[in-house]
Amino acid sequence: MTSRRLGIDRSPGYGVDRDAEHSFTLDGEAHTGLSGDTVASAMVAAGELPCGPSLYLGRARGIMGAGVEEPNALLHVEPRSPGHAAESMLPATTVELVDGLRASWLQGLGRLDETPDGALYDHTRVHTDVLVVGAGPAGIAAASQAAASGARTMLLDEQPAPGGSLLSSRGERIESTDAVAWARRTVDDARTAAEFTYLPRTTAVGSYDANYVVAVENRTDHLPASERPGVSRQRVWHIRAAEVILAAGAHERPLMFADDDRPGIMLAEAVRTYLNRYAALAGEQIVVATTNDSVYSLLEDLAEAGAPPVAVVDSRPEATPRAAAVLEATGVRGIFDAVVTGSDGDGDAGRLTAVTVHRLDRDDVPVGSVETLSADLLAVSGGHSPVVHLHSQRQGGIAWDDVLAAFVPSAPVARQQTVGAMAGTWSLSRALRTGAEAGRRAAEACGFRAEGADSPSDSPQTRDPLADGPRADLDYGPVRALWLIGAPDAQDPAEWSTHFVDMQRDQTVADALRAVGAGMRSVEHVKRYTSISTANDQGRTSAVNTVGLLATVLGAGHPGQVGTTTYRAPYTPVPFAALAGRRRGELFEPARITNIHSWHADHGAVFEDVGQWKRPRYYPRTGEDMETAVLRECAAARGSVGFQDVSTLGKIEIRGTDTGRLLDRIYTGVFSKLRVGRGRYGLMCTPDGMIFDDGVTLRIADDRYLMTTTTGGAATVLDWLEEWHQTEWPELDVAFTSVTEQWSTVAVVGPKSREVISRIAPELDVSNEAFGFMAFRETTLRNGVPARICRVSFSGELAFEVNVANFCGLATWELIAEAGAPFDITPYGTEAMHVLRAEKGLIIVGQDTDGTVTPQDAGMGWAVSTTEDFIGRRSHSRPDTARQDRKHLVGVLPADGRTLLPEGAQLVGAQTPITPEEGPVPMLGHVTSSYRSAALGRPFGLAMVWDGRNRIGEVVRSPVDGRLVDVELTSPVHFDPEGTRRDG
Amino acid sequence: MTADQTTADQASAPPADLRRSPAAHLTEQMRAGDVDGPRGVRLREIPFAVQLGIRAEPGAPSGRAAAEAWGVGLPAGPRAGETVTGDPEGRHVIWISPDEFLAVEPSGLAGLIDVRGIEGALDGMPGQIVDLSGNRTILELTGPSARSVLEKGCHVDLHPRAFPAGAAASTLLGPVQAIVHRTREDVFRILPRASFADYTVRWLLDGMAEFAGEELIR
Amino acid sequence: MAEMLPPHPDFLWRNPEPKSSYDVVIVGGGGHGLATAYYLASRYGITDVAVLEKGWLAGGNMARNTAIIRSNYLWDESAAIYEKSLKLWEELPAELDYDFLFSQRGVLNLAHTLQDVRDSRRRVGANHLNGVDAEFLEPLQVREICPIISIDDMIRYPVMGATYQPRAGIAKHDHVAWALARRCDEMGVDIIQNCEVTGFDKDGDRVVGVETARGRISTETVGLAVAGRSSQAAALAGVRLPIQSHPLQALVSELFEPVHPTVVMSNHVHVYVSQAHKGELVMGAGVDSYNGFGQRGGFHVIEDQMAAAVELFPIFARAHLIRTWGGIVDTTPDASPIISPTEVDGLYVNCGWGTGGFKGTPASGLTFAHTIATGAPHPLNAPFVLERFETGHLIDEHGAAAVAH
Amino acid sequence: MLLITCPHCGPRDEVEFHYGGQAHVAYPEDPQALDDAAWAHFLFYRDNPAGAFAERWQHSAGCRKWFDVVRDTVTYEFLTPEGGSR
Repeated sequence: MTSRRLGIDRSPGYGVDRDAEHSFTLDGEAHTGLSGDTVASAMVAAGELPCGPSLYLGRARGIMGAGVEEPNALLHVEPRSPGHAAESMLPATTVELVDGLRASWLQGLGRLDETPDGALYDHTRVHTDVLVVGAGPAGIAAASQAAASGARTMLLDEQPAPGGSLLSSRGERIESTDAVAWARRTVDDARTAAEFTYLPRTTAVGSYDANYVVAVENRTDHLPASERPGVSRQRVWHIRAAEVILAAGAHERPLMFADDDRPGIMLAEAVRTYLNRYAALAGEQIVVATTNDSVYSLLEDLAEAGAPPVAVVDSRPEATPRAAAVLEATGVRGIFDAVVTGSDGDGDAGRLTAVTVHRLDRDDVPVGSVETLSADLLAVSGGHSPVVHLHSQRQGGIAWDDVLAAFVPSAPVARQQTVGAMAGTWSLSRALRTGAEAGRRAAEACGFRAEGADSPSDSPQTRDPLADGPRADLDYGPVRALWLIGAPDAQDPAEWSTHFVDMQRDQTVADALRAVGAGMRSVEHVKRYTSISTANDQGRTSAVNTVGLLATVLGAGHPGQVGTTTYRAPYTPVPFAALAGRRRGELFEPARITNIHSWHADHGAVFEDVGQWKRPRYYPRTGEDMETAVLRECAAARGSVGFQDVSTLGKIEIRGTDTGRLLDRIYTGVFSKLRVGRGRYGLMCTPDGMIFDDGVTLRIADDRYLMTTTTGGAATVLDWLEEWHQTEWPELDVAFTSVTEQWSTVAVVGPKSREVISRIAPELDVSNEAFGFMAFRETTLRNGVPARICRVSFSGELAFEVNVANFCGLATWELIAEAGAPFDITPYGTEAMHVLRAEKGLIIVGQDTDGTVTPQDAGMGWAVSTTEDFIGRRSHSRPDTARQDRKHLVGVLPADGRTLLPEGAQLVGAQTPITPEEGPVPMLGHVTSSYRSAALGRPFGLAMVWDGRNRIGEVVRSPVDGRLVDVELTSPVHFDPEGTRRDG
Repeated sequence: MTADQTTADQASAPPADLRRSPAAHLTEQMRAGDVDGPRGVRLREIPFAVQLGIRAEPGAPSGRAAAEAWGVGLPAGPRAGETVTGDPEGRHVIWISPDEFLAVEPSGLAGLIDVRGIEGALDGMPGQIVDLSGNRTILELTGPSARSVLEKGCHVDLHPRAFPAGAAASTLLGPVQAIVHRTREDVFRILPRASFADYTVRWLLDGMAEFAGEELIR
Repeated sequence: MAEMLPPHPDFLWRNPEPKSSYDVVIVGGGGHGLATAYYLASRYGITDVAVLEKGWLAGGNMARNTAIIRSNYLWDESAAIYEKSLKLWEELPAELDYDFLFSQRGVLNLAHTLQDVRDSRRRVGANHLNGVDAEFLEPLQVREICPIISIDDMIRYPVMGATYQPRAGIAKHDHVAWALARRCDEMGVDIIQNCEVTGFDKDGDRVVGVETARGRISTETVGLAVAGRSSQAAALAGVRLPIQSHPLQALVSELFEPVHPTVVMSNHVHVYVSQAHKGELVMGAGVDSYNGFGQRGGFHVIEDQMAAAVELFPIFARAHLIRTWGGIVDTTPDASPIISPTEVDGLYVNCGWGTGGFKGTPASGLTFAHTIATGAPHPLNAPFVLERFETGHLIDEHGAAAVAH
Repeated sequence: MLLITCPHCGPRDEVEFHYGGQAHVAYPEDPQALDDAAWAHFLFYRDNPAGAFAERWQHSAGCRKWFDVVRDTVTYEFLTPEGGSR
């Protein structure tokens, strides 16, 4: 195909570097383009408009737009740098050409690459005084004013260079210079201001409460492939702006007529963009069809490029002054009161060869004889739709402006302004003026005064377009919108099955009418019935056209009475990976580690996630599986001595004269009477009466307690204390400080633990008489480290907890390991800890309880005060909660002495037939904890069972791996029920 | 002897060679991640700073007593434009809430500070002074690109107009709660809790990596 | 070439003017309101029914959900009603003669921690005994069902297993509503859109009529099924409900060739995802924290679930988010619905389905219709009446660590 | 991402806060004196207006203080942006 690339004499080619050629392949065929091209513009320049066929109907389609509005030309793009994944689906009009690019056309369905995406993505969070979205003339004028005032100003634009619509123009002049040069210069000047940031290739995709705007910047895809360590490919900007100015422009609407989807039918503004920005002539025999004056600039440009159109088909009854002047100057034939009603094409690609033209009667019905015009390109303009997305996402009002034939912003968003084409201002001079005013106003609102702005700007916000007097400044002239263009051979729009409304979804006027015929009146229903406007082009070319045709069909006065569907973020598609940002792999979420972590890792620990913490689960020796390792660890703790890193337990220091009183309300038990120097176990309930945390609290001094919480509950409990204190009982003298991480804590457990402690704490009298159960002591360890040692036990064994300053944790652990070596001291993990406590019938909150368990249910009525009004107490006397036959914590023993019941296994009565196919099988409860026990020599468990305490001794059954296992219900305390081991 | 009387020496210094700071295992990576030059940024840990948590209201006797014991007044708070008092290289106090402060001495002179004595300053008064020297560590991010690195996840506005040298805030850095303290124009201290230090260092190093290469021209 | 979805019927419903009185007025033209009217007409022979919708039919949560259907709930009461719902789903396409793309492609609920595994096994065991199909899968089995899921041990929260309900799946939500509406319309039910209820007329403790934007309608029986407006609508009758309304967001990608054969939900990392019939990935996460009626939430919630999605499904890295939206979910203290008589005679409420209302649509409609027709709850919704909040007999689905949605 | 003005720290992003639901719901003076219905109403029944709503937030990642605001639950606009400290 011959090149349609024009020389400098015929096109300014603002966006391309004619001296820098890139090679690329499309569907395996080699092509070339210029630096600055998109894949689409390179193909237009190559004279090849067809792209992949349509999604469902397989119709030939071509490039129709020049930007994010493109519905047809969708690409799969191979990785642009090593280690990247392929692009699933991108509009060819947005893919910047780089040398060596490989791409293929898609048929509406994307293709996900299984290769892991090694590209980097990141996020940034910034604050600004003024944010301007869109670097077209209005946006540049606004940003330049704001930046000059000293206000922190950001200017975002999706294109590689500033200028917006100016990049598509030709011969436009601003301040006596070429408009594109003006745009560059103005932005460059602003960039000399310290507080100005211009972000090209950055699309504002979402606008949220309090001027929080999310934008996506493409950082490297336009660069040659290269290793760029640490450099993100795309960056998501989170911008909090005091003032926002939206200058997002407008999109052109196509016309809907029979066979309106052929390759060669293109938006007029796109034709102009390819011509002036990319120096690419999209066709040679060009017909222009319009409802407004915007196309007359294209006519001029085409004429100047030496390619004047064959004709312009204009729906309006007669030439406007602008149209008349251009037609006269260019000699192009104008056909007024007329419309393109159909198209012809040929070849496999179906490229346009001709269009048919009819006159219109007063009711927009095509009449009279047909005229056929040969054409390889039809440039269409059905009007313009302001890009109101970001405004609308903030619930900013929009209204139909019948003069502009467009939905425009009608009600402002607080601290936001809309300017330029987005506000329905087609006129360049007015866009520049209103843009500059908006910039000044925004800066002033932030306390900055622009130089040369002698008086504060007046503060008109978004104007009411319907109340806006004479519209002499409208560059696009009057519009004769056409929503239903008759087909030559079918009177009934319900049969117009080649009038495509949504190209990407292959939906036509006939489809939309079918929805109406089915009873649908709401545009939301029609959208859902047809799927119009739901594709990745977000209905940019179809949404308003659908509203227009519905308004016509339903006899609504104008499209505003039908209304639009809701505009939803994102404005343009955003890759999942960009939104994930750096939250992948080890940065996905913090892994909290203790001071002793490295020792655990070095000693082969297998870790368990507990909340965000990494806790050793067990320490397998060579050849050991988990079961063997855990049995060994448990045996060590019961037979000699074991030690565990329990630094993750939550710890809260509480001080104040009312601490006891507060704790009496927070815990179900009484803590105000706890002796100084002692600790006590406590349960916390929600107001609903259910257990939500537990732990031992020490009384360090009269007015000072140290509370411990579960590992997962630490933050919640601190918040809980603060909430009750701050919001309910501020009169209490208490203060809380989290000291979870101030301390490293090591549990030393087992009959030999006293000897180990005596070796590491030589100054301490560790005898049972001097240092009883639930007591604690301050001392200095043998290595000089100060420590607090407590006698608490979560295993029934003689046990100590050694607390030292966090950063001495590892040294202390190693000291204990050394001191315990003669006793073969054994590190153990959470799994062994769980076994040891379960043997003693001690619960793990969150495992044996599930938010529906009261202290009484758990058999812990002993921990519940009968006098204090603790939180949750009232709930315990509700009818259902007070029942005596609720689920109770019991022990379970598989009768065969061998079967390990799965945790979570259900229990049913011994006589209950297991016939779920005949209806629900009544369940008695479930196994909450289950382990093999070295001490018991058999598997055992804990369970929550209806009326369990009154069933002890009963044998029930549990379905395990397809068979039924007899299970004896027992006391939850399986081991040493007399508590003989606690004191060694 | 009651526990009250034995309330510990735990805050006095343990033997130095037995201490291991929360980010010590990443020292090499931090060194390797340093970037010099006009886009430079460096990360190091300031280990073992003395840190005391103070719960007291500045205007109340307990607040005055705490300030006197520490030797630095309590900051009045963000509303008054004062979030740090004292010398960031010596004793200073960071505002956390109207009745919560973090007293810091970064030089690691733990042995020279009578932590126990300071803790006792509130005897007979409400409030709380707690040794928190192990609770958080201090990471110091320095250089012209330090702010950009932090902006990859910090929720407060780090522009000098909003957050000048001498300002501090409790906030989120990525998913991590941390105190951010700007001691000089391009020096930020980040105080995550000890267990988050490993993640925070990795997060910062990852954010610093791009500055070692050439700047992307926009 | 992609295959188009089956075409819709040529005719769906009339757009009648409201009559001056009806035997039963259902307030709310969403899925639950339509299902209630459908079962009132088809099972209880009550056809003099108006369904009043303040906006467009099925335009609330019915238009905004991720269309997941499953019944693998923990508690007996929940399993019973949701399993009934699933059985009704299995009948409805034929019964309604409308292919609303009910696809029993299975649902995986992932376990990422040991406690997740315990909870999963507990739920599977209970499901078996309750006659609900369910199994626990080890990670390798998870990957057999869904090959694109990462079971890499090195990710932050590796997949430790999953529950799998093969009969679970998805349906096309809008089409379900239209299928119900068409049948309702055929049976004589008046579906009246753009008809907001502005008040209730009471005679003592009895309801005798509703005031609407299109005039007063006499009726002695009113069923409220207005998710997202439950508190406000009930308040018009002087009834206070234990409901808090939150934004819930969802999103879709562009269309892709099929890659994801089932539905995957992960409560731990907060994401759930399926690939709908046309080819788009449909995803959701948890609710926004605050009370909100704005049908929108915070973008950080979307970003969080994107991070989770890419971690679990590396292949999604270069999928694109193309549309996000929000609904309003009415949550209850125990994360279970309320289908109940109220203190006002003749006024019934159906609300509080939280994030899980879509799957409950048929059983909700059936039991609510029963309650309205007979004045007393159906055995399936008897546990779900308002009294439970006084007795303490909650059906605490979050306490049970069951999976939301 | 709401922008919430902490009365102590100033405006901060929503993710730094923890939501606390309806404000001004006092814990009953004497819970034991309430009947089951009254207790149930304290436990489970809260206002849920579409519009102005007095609610609680805690600046959990900052000063950890609870405070009350009035926010419009439809527009999400804070009607008492300065908040009232408790």
